[in-house]
Amino acid sequence: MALIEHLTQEYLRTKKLPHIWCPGCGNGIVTAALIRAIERTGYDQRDVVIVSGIGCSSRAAGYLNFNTLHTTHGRALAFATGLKMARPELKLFVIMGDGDCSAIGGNHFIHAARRNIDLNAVIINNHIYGMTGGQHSPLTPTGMKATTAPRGTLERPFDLLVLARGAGATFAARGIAAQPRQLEQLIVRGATHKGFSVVEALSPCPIAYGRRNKLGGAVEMLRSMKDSSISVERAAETEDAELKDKTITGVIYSFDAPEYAEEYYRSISDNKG
Amino acid sequence: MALIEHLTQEYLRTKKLPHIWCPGCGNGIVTAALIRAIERTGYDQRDVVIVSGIGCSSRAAGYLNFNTLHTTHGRALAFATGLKMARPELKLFVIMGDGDCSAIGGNHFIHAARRNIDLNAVIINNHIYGMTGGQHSPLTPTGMKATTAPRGTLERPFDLLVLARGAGATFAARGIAAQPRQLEQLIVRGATHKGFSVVEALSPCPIAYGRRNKLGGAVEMLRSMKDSSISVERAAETEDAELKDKTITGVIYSFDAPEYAEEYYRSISDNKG
Amino acid sequence: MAQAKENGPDGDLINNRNWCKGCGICIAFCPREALFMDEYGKVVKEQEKCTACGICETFCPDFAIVLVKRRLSINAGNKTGPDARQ
Amino acid sequence: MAQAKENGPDGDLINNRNWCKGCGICIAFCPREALFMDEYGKVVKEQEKCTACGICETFCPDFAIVLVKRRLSINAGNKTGPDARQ
Amino acid sequence: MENRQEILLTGAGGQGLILASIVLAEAAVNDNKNVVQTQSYGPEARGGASMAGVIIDIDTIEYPEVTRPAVLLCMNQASFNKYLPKIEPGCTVIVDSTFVSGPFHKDYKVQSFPITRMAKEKLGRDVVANMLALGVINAATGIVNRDIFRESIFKLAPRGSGELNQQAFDLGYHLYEEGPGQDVGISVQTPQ
Amino acid sequence: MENRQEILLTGAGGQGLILASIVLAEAAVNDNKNVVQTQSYGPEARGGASMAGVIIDIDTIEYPEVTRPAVLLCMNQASFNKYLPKIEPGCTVIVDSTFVSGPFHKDYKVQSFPITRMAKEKLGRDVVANMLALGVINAATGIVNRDIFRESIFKLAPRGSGELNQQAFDLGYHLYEEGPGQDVGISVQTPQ
Amino acid sequence: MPETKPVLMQGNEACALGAISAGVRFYAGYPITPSTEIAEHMAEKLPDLGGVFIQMEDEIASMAAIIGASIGGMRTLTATSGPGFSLKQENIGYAIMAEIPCVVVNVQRMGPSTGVPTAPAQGDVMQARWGTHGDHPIIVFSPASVYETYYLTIAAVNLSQKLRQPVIILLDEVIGHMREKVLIPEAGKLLVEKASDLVPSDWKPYDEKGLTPLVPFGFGHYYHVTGLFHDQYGFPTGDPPQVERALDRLHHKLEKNRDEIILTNYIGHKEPRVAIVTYGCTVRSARAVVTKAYWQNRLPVGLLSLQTIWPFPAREIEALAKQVDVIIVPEMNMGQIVGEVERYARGQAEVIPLNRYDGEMINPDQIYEQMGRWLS
Amino acid sequence: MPETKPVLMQGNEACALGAISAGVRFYAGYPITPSTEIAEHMAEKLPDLGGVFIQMEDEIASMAAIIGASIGGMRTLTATSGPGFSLKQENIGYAIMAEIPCVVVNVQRMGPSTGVPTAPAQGDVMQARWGTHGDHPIIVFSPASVYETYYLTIAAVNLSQKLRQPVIILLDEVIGHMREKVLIPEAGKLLVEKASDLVPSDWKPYDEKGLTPLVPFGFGHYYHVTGLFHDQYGFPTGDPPQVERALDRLHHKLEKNRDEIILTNYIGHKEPRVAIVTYGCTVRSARAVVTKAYWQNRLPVGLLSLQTIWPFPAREIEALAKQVDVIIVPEMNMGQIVGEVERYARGQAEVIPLNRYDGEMINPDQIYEQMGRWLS
Ligand SMILES: Cc1ncc(C[n+]2csc(CCOP(=O)(O)OP(=O)(O)O)c2C)c(N)n1
Ligand SMILES: Cc1ncc(C[n+]2csc(CCOP(=O)(O)OP(=O)(O)O)c2C)c(N)n1
Ligand code: SF4
Ligand code: SF4
Ligand code: SF4
Ligand code: SF4
Ligand code: SF4
Ligand code: SF4
Ligand SMILES: [Mg+2]
Ligand SMILES: [Mg+2]
Repeated sequence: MALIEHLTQEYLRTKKLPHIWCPGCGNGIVTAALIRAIERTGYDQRDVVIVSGIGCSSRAAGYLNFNTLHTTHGRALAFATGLKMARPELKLFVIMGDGDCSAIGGNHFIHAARRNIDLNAVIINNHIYGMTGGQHSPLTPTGMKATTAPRGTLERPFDLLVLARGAGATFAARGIAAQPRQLEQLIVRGATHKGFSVVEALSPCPIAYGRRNKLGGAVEMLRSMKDSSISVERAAETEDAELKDKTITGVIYSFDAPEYAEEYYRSISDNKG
Repeated sequence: MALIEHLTQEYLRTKKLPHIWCPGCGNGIVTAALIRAIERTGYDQRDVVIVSGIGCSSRAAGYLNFNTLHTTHGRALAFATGLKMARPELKLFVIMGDGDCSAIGGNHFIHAARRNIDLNAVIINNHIYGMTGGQHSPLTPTGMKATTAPRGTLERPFDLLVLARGAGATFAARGIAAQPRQLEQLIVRGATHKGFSVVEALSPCPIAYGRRNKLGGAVEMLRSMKDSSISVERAAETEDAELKDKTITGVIYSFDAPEYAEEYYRSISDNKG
Repeated sequence: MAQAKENGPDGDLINNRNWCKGCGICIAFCPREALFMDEYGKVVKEQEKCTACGICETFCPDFAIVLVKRRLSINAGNKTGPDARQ
Repeated sequence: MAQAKENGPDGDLINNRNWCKGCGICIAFCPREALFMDEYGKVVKEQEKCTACGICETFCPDFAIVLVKRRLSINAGNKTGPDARQ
Repeated sequence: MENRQEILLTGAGGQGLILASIVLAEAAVNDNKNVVQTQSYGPEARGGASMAGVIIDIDTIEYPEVTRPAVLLCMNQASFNKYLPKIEPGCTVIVDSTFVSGPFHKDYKVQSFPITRMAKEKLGRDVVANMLALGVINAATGIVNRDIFRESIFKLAPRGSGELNQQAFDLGYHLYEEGPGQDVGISVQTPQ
Repeated sequence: MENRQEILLTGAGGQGLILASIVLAEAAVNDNKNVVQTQSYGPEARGGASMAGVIIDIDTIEYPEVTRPAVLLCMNQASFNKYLPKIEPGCTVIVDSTFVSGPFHKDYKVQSFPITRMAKEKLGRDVVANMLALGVINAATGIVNRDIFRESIFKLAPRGSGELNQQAFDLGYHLYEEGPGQDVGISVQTPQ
Repeated sequence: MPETKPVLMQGNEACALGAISAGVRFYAGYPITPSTEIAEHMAEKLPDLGGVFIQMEDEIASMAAIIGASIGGMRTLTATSGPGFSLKQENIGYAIMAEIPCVVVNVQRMGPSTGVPTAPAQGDVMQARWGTHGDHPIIVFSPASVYETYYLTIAAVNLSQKLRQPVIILLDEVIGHMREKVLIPEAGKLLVEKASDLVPSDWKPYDEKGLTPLVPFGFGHYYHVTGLFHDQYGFPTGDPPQVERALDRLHHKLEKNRDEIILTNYIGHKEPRVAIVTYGCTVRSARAVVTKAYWQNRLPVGLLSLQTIWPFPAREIEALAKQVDVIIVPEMNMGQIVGEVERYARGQAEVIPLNRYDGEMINPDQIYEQMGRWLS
Repeated sequence: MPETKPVLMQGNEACALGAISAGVRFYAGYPITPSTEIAEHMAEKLPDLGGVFIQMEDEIASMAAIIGASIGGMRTLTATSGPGFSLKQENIGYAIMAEIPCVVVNVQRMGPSTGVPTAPAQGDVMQARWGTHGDHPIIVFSPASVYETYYLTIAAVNLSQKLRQPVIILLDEVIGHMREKVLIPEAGKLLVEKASDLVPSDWKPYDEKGLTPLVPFGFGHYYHVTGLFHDQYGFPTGDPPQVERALDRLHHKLEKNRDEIILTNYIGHKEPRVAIVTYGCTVRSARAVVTKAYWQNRLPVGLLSLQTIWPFPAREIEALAKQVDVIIVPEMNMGQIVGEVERYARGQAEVIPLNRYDGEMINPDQIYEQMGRWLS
């Protein structure tokens, strides 16, 4: 048993399980996909760092058996920027919730994108502030209910990947918890991209979001997530009208640009030489 | 003399002049364009509010004879959001420097854009932190020198209007201090646009930017600013290759979307009814 | 830690009952309808139906399901280094 | 406040010498080369050259130049209200 | 402090114990008593430990925390294990035999009822187990006037579920009256 | 405090007074003296009031602010108006007649030199007026060894401008030696 | 105001209702445990009252937004907890400097840092006084019950308006989340008076002569608001005498209104030998002890509870220290207010800290035990 | 270290050079007057030393970045002034909680709020102690000269490393911008030792037994770092005894190293009747007075200057209060440290605040006058 446990769950801090997430919470699905993705990159476990902010999703850091850094709300990317600049050889995955990343953390998000620093951001987007019990986030679709929007929120949401693009991000992908294999694949692609990469993972929060909005339980939420998604490849062949309410998954954009940490170290060795 | 003074400089707090800006600083040119623009909107002076952050440019608020609110560094749009929601009938112009708006204030900028709240942002972009003596800002072009980038900055700048677009802004224009009439015109268009409007005004800072980068004095800086700009209309008819190092001026995009304050007040009166 | 080890056609499926929260996701997404909930709200498997496709593993939000065979092949290397797994 | 009022063909040009910082921008952008710097580093105008085009006004960063005529026409209305102009 | 009565409701997050404590507190208010209701929980939204306390008194209630409960409700095994050692002799302990399987040490007067199972079997909804538990508690202690309690339940229940919740409450009375442990397989020890 | 000598350099932002004070302080250090250099300025990067103080002593310098300057330099009218009333009798006041036009009240020993004008006329660059002023000051007071001062100027001047700055310094000496006010049209009053 | 029948109410709800009763019609906030219910109640209630609820992108923006709305003439409130309170500090300083009324609620949780988000503590007491940079005056209330939360919130709003000064309510998690029976007047729909043009034309926003009401923007007074030191019209100045005057102005307005600001309450023996000084939920434990010790056993003990903790009730402590042998200061922290008590006791009485900082309330037994030592 | 010939150096530069001498190779910051020169020196020097200079998007990010870099094993520093210091507070609390070494410089300017950016003040003394939420320990140095700035920065870096505790340097604008002649050892290229794999395998990041060095990420110790209360492995806990133990741990490490942390300096009469207690640039004015009064006139006066202001030198003040009649506490604020002096004087000596808060230094005459009153 010990052998099997070791081999299968080497990257989990098994003594910390079961985790604190609610039954059916998508955080675990995304976290599992992240583990498989890291495994597939072949990175040395010692070099892998998980940085996270504050939120249900950010608790993932505590369960992952790497160097793990659970920071303050919204600031994960700023901590990660410091660490990456200090130790460019480390591989940083930055887990954030939608609120953590795009509300309080919005500034660090756009600046990480602008610098194109080699951090792998994985945003678990459950469209809500889960940990504090269901307030609307900047990614809550207009009209949806939340404890602080009892009549439905009037705010327009960000499209996170469009925002990232506007800020200069060079890689962005969207996956869904209902397609864990594809998600894993997208995280691998983000990780191997040089520069700042953004993987948005849509994830069900049956407790703080699903229930209030009568979206059913975790299974229903996953099913409808799957039904309303379409891959970027298939979307390219589909009429715009049909795409209206669809979530497009896959690599949304990817291109090359100078990576900040590398540029920095190159510049200082140039100076010296 | 009194009559003439009154008529001509009604919108200036003449007793506060001369202002603190350096000789040749573009802030005064942009501020003058703003005054003319406000005049042209026909707004009642009482309804006009100038909100600003902290920086050389933000000192404009102190010279303008309206309701003026000089806030904390980077937070002008957040103050303005509160004020606009409290008093939607007021007309708010929010003056920010490039650092104020896009460095420390980046988060409020993207959220104001997302909400599409009816604020008129006027960003005086001198590509530098002027007030603190010339550190690079997120809008300093790569390679340019600053006191904190003595060998030239390695960072990639934002394109402020692309960032705004990514965040959901519905109106954006770019003008230059070297074309004050066009700038005035763009501010008028921004002001009459319903929703969040962004007018980026490129402006020379001969002291903290020009000198260190050997760009000449104010006159040279204005001249080269003019030479390297092209209007959006003309740009449409020009080859991409030629546009490479050009600054495109004019209204870059403009479209309609629900405005937040209006939506809010409509929704609460709906509730009541 | 109580673990139920069951044999399927292509590999073992370890279902950690202590971690399972009974959300039912694996049951819903198993293409073979090989899984069901027992009286304690924990998942069990009907062995003969399982094709070891691994879908349940990827879907379980609680790390409660692990397909042994697949992982064995991946983790063939010999990893060392201090391991403060807590 | 010392103000030099000069007459041009199409309107008065008020040059507030106390505010002028001698940056030279107006001189450089005047299409008629009608402006020049005096020995005190302040701008003065050669009247006959000026067409009252107003460019200098829009370019002056120090609010030191005002074309009277244009403004008079715009500000025809009778504005009231407390005015704490400081 | 003689009139002070403390009730501690414990179990897992999601079992509705906090709501139950609020309903109990509301009922006490409506019954013209002073009341303080408190709760404590961990970072989990669901599944973690959940604990709620209600203090009812005719006098002013100063210290708001439960220290010497007159009634302890345990709706799951973890809470049973945790809180049983903390109570003092004389405390009425009510456990949900659906989830709690002992050990029932004879020093404690433990009364076991299949609370959640009955809610599910008899009313088709295990979510009303919390109201059923309140029925058992009030039957056992008579802290609040039964009718006032029923009204308070109706008032606080989510729209449309008032009657169902009242039924659950009544079922609690019924269970209590049938006597503890009668329909469960495990032995109940009520030391003298 | 007998050895303490305080020099106050005042004028407009952008006239290079702070740099001048640093050069003076550096020269004093190289001349083996203790020194403290301070400055104060408003929010303006240019054009506002600028003030720099240098204190030179053989002993330890405790209080770092200038209170009783031995030398006051005024490079513009505003600073002349502001600081003249604050000084004590016996202070050497040096003004740049290019920008300062009095009034030269007889209670103060004011010496006026066309500092900026000479820098422009003789050296073609008004930016070196500050070094020229240092030359005048050092000629008037002999605070620092002249050669050491010249070296310090070379060291601190922006690359390629060392010699020009030294020339300005020397021109200051020259001006001082020619006597105050000789080549300016305005009257200079040097009360006894 | 007519009293309604008794209701069961949570502390956080009482805060929200108190604010509404006092005319607050603008709430901007960012959720954080254990304060979130205040926002949620506001989100529920304000729209129907024609008020504004807005959830901002973070706590910094929330603080900025309420200041902006206050300048627009609304009565405003925001609520947060430790981490958010730290973030708000810069803009709290702005409101103090610019004299903009507003109320900031900090429902304290166990810190430092993320700490234990659901556990109670009284660890932000000194931060509430000194959290923003520079010398600044502050008013801080600390309610001991759901009802006190209600009326101190009303007091906070009104004081804030009167003094043009931000007021902070330091709520304990225990009080914020506790439900109690309270008698609360029906939320009267107080109309916020909109300022009019009828302000005297010589009105100056920071009149040298003393406090003037804030005239909202939009009424033709084109004054300037800034966080820089400013003159009586609001325009920046760095002139030393003006700077000093401006800072004195900020502090004097609190000193002059000391009696209205400083609320304390003494119960117990007339000539106590041992006194307890405490605040917030710890008052509850202390009251349990003192009621028993004094009312039942006639022991020479007393309790001074502080509803206002800043400005610190220095005179009250000085007077108390002269009367008693010992002052016990129970706090759910490592000792914060005890420092002030020691300072103002000036060696006249022994000052004994009684601290608990494990995320649990101090219970009556702990206080009783400590008190007992000094009575025997 | 070999001494070089005397140089003229600015306080802010001395801070940057001190940091570099102490092995700081990572600077993240955001410009603000009057601290900016520190960043500018770092931007100039660090790249050539293989170090990292990064200008972040704001002060919050700057603080976060140095913490991240510290976890990567670098010695780090950031510098700011009041408004930025307020913004950094949340993350300063994080570094305290997670025990991450780093040095934060606050070059104080006149506040509150934007205040007078170019004017000196000592208004952030209490904020430096209490600015972040929750109970927390802190170390704060206050240099009185350019040379002290240099060596206290070195001390700060080393103490911070040893105690895994953020250290704050409260620099006065006067000191930061002043240039003085100093004798400074040549900046030795201290190599930062990279931690290796050779850490004992039973290493725990927050060992119950006491301090352990921080092992940077990347060496196979898969520990967890969090701002939540945590056990000795760094994993979250809300268990009351563990919470208490964790908070005690944070405070005890400072108490145990008190002698190394608390730096004070006394000059003057052996049996003084009047003592001055002060810190930062005000020491300079006081020293001018005391040197004259004692060395020249043999008056019974003394000066206790505090290089360390937090943890407060309580014992030193207690001892002093027993000796003297009067303690004068000059400060460039409305009275901050004077409160602590009063507290620890315990009524044994009269404590007289001497405050100036108009953006100018307290001058020797002011102190002399006050002192004179108590000597006659
Ligand atoms: C500075 C600060 N503000 C607020 C909070 C409270 N808080 C904790 S998590 C969270 C939001 C969580 O939402 P999200 O980031 O979407 O993560 P989720 O829980 O949904 O995974 C908030 C507001 C905090 N911890 N710190
Ligand atoms: C919180 C805070 N951080 C930093 C500063 C210092 N500061 C004042 S203005 C400024 C930047 C100015 O640059 P920009 O916004 O581009 O305006 P400009 O002066 O160039 O017009 C900075 C960093 C401050 N006042 N407050
Ligand atoms: S509240 Fe939502 S996001 Fe948080 S653990 Fe529960 S289901 Fe997951
Ligand atoms: S520093 Fe630059 S931006 Fe600031 S006033 Fe001078 S020229 Fe203008
Ligand atoms: S491995 Fe595939 S077939 Fe087998 S139980 Fe899991 S999902 Fe069903
Ligand atoms: S998906 Fe996992 S947690 Fe859910 S029922 Fe299946 S095994 Fe249990
Ligand atoms: S108005 Fe036109 S022509 Fe006349 S001076 Fe000005 S720029 Fe020249
Ligand atoms: S542009 Fe204005 S400030 Fe510049 S020289 Fe002309 S009048 Fe003077
Ligand atoms: Mg979320
Ligand atoms: Mg700028």
